[in-house]
Amino acid sequence: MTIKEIQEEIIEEFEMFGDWTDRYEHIIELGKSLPLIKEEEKSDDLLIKGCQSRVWLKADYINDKIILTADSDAIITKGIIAILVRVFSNHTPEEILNSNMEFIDEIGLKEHLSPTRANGLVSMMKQIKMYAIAYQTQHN
Amino acid sequence: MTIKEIQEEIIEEFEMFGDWTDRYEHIIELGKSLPLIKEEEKSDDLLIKGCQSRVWLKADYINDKIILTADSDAIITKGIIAILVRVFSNHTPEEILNSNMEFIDEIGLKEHLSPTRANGLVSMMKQIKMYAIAYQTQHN
Amino acid sequence: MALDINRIRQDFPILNRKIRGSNLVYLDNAATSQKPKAVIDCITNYYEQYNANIHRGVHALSQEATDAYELARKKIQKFFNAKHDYEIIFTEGTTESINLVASGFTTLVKPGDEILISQMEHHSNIVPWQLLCERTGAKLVVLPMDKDGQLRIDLLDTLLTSKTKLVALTHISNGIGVINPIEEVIQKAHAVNAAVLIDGAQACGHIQPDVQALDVDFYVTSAHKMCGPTGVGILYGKEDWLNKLPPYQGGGEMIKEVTFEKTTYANLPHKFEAGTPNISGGIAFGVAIDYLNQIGFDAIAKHESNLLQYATSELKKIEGLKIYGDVPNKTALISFNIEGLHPYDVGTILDQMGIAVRTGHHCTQPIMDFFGIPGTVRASFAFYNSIEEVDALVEAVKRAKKMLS
Amino acid sequence: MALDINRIRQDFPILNRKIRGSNLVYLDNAATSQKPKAVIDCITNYYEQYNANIHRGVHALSQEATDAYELARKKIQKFFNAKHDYEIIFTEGTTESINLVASGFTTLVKPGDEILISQMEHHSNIVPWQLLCERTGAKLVVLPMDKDGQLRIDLLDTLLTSKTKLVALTHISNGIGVINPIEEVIQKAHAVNAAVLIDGAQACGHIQPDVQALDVDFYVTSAHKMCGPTGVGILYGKEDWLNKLPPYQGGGEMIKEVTFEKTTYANLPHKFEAGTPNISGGIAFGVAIDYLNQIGFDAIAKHESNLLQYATSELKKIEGLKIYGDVPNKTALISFNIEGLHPYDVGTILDQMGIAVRTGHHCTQPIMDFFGIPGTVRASFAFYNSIEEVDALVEAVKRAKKMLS
Ligand SMILES: Cc1ncc(COP(=O)(O)O)c(C=O)c1O
Ligand SMILES: Cc1ncc(COP(=O)(O)O)c(C=O)c1O
Repeated sequence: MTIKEIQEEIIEEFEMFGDWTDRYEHIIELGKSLPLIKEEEKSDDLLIKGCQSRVWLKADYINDKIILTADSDAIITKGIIAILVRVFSNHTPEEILNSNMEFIDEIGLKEHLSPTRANGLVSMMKQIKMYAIAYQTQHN
Repeated sequence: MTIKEIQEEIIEEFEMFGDWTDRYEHIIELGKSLPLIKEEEKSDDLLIKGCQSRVWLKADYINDKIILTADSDAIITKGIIAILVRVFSNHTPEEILNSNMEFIDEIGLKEHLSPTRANGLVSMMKQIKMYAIAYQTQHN
Repeated sequence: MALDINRIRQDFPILNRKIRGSNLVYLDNAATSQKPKAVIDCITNYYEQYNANIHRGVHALSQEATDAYELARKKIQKFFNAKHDYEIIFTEGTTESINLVASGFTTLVKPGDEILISQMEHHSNIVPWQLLCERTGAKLVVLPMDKDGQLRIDLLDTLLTSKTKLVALTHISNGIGVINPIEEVIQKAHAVNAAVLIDGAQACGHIQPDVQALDVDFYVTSAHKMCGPTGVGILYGKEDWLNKLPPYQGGGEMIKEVTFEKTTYANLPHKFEAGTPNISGGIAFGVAIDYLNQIGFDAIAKHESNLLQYATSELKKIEGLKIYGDVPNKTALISFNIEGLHPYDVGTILDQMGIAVRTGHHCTQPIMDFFGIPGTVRASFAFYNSIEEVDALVEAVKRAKKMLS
Repeated sequence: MALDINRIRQDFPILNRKIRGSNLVYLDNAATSQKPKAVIDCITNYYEQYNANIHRGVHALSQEATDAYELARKKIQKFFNAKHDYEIIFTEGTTESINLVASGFTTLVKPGDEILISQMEHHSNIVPWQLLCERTGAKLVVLPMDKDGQLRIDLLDTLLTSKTKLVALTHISNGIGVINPIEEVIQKAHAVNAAVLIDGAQACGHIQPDVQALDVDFYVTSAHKMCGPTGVGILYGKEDWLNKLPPYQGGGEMIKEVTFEKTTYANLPHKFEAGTPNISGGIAFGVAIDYLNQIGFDAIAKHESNLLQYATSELKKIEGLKIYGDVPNKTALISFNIEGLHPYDVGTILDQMGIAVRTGHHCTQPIMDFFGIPGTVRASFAFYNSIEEVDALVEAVKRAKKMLS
């Protein structure tokens, strides 16, 4: 599936939810379901600091695709990370660089990606695009 | 006449005036009529600086009374000075210290004695009271 | 006399706000207070009726604006019981006030001298002193706290020495709400000839400090935490101290005469008030003080103490909820965490229910480091908060706990 | 397209004021501009709807306030055509902006280095550099003006040397209205590797500077002179320069991490924005810019030029009236004296007729010293002034002259 398609799939999933409770319970579920990075691997160079919650991000380059692994100490942040990884991981740098994040608004999570919320998500998204640029130049 | 009496006399005089034009023409007249301090006597130690206009003030002590001479480079300031000299000069330190300046309000010139107008008049009034205190202590 | 909360709440237009359909429950008063209509109207009235640049203008508007601004200074003087109105310096807020003093001490301390602060200071009362120490070679000394969140006053006698030049201490901790025994600190500091600056940012919306009774050398606060507008605050300083400090910023207003060879500075307070100030802000600060006085600080204290006690006892019933700084002498501010839950998550869920609390380190990282936590959830109350709002908070915390566990 | 002055005047509530029974004729715009309803309403709306402390808050109000504040920064960025929004630093105003840069240069200059300013600077663009020179042993060099009130640009090549580290120059003189050829100065200063700070306090209500086209290093201005509120302004700085300068004030917001051992600073713009800012002021500044854009700077320039020409030619008909800085390239500001009359007297009489002008040295004592006068009467216009108001001014000046002579 393309990034766009995955985003549409997620939008559809979120349309099922009646109110914020359902939406957040789903995000919390997502956050709980995957311990994305093992404690012992959470080294400082993977760390992206927001002042509210911390985010760890790993980006590997396998078969021309960027594979993302990420984690956070806050469960809601982690839930949103899970969504972002599902959307952006396993795509080529070009695909990532040509994509946008407007779907986040459509699933009612816009506020979490505000640069002023300081939860690390914005820096994480910036970092993902930086990796994309780095791998793109490296392999061109 | 006491300070109070002179003040009442001035209030009466000003009641004659119909509007601000008459009032100000009178003040300007007062300002013009007396070159209170000679140019060559305007030394720096007599100078009180407002940032809008300058005021020179001399206070002599003769026969237990304070004799004031004052001047300004702005004619309206000078006119008001003439009024103040008429009121406060030739009185004892006690009389000066026991008096107030509320009559200025009643003759419609209140704004000129605002500490924020920076025309030197407020500093002049302070200085007059300081002289009064100084002469009082000196001769007690 | 008990406060008529319903009537008071009508003074605050924002309290009618809905957040995602819920009534706003504003419990972030330690970050900034809300503003009564009188303060908002004062600003409007200023701009609609007599906006002008102040000092030195001879036209009517300028005089009106100047008189109003200087009247505000007098109201503030009276509020703090300062001896002279010119001991009240208008600043942009607490942070600028502290920086002004810290900058002024550059020439007053030498290598080896000490500046004593505490472990529970706001960053605004840490970083300016660190910068001062960097500039001068003075040493920053820190008075620690105990596990309850109270200052180790017992260590004062050891830490205060003839090297101590200044003690900078918060009146009330914005991180955990603890009220510090500043009287004792001031007395002991003066005994070694150290000056004392008290950071009153968290205090002045709740209690009324008497700077002469305290005998404090500098007291600083922000209007926006006491029902006033943003962008204005004050530095109170004893006349002698203010005369000792060099000017902070250069500009209009703060000079007596300027030539390229030599500039002489104006008298207090103007020496420290360079440039066009926040005129509308200063005037509205005065109105905020009128408003607080009219409500009455005794009544405020009583009501806030009720809120605190009720909220504390209700929150404590929630299993796994831990309050930091749960001591008798504190203001109506509750900083807490729920075992296993991240404060950011709790705050996010509360927000969904219209409940505004702050989460994070509250600009007091050293406190968080001390407790070994990433941050707390902080509910901070004002006199216009109601008992019903406490209930809403408690319910919401329970629900957040359930959702997140 | 000509401005519809009558309609525009309705946007400004204060223009309905009566002063002692006369209509207010506000010609003190160089001191501070009046505010349109949109700006006043923005402030009210902020306090009634979404007042909260900004940055880092996770609750809705905090997010709304932060978004509005950051949107204002973007509007300002666009207005000045800055490359990045983080090159716009919010300050208390022009004076603070200049002090911030002057303080930052403390570590960048050494004894013998030179700071070049001009003879027509506002005290706010003199004193901070004098203080810098005192701190560092650098030398203050002054570019003189000629008897018409124009800078001696011909001396630039002599005065700019490899010792010149910074040139601080006003875009437009608040004392006499002359517009300086800043493009040429910037180019020549860069040729000797000197940085350039332009004081735009008098410019931005009348013209729209393009900081990238100018290639200026620092540009500063105050909101209150461009239809915005008091207590807020900006420092534009090129990213490289802002990174080179150390932080100015210490406090909340401007840090990344604080421990007592070591504090690391936040990225731009926060590094320079310690403490709670003037939030309502910043947001309303953005609205002021919207308003000015909507009126349009071409139309503003055209109308103000009409006012200037008409007022100049009418005033010149008064015998003994002398205009300072009566040159082609100037803004709608007329600084004058009448032979034998003190400016304070003239201003006082004008005020009686409801005409608000400024008298005195306008915080530019060196200009007054240059002309050997105690001060001037200054009538300064804005786009909302009408031709009829020029007539009122001229009539009033004639009357004052008659009364005082
Ligand atoms: C040219 C110039 N520079 C600086 C300033 C100082 O601006 P502010 O008082 O807003 O800081 C002014 C204001 O009068 C000015 O006209
Ligand atoms: C204890 C304390 N000190 C200082 C400050 C800084 O105040 P401001 O941001 O108004 O400058 C605050 C505000 O959060 C505070 O709570």
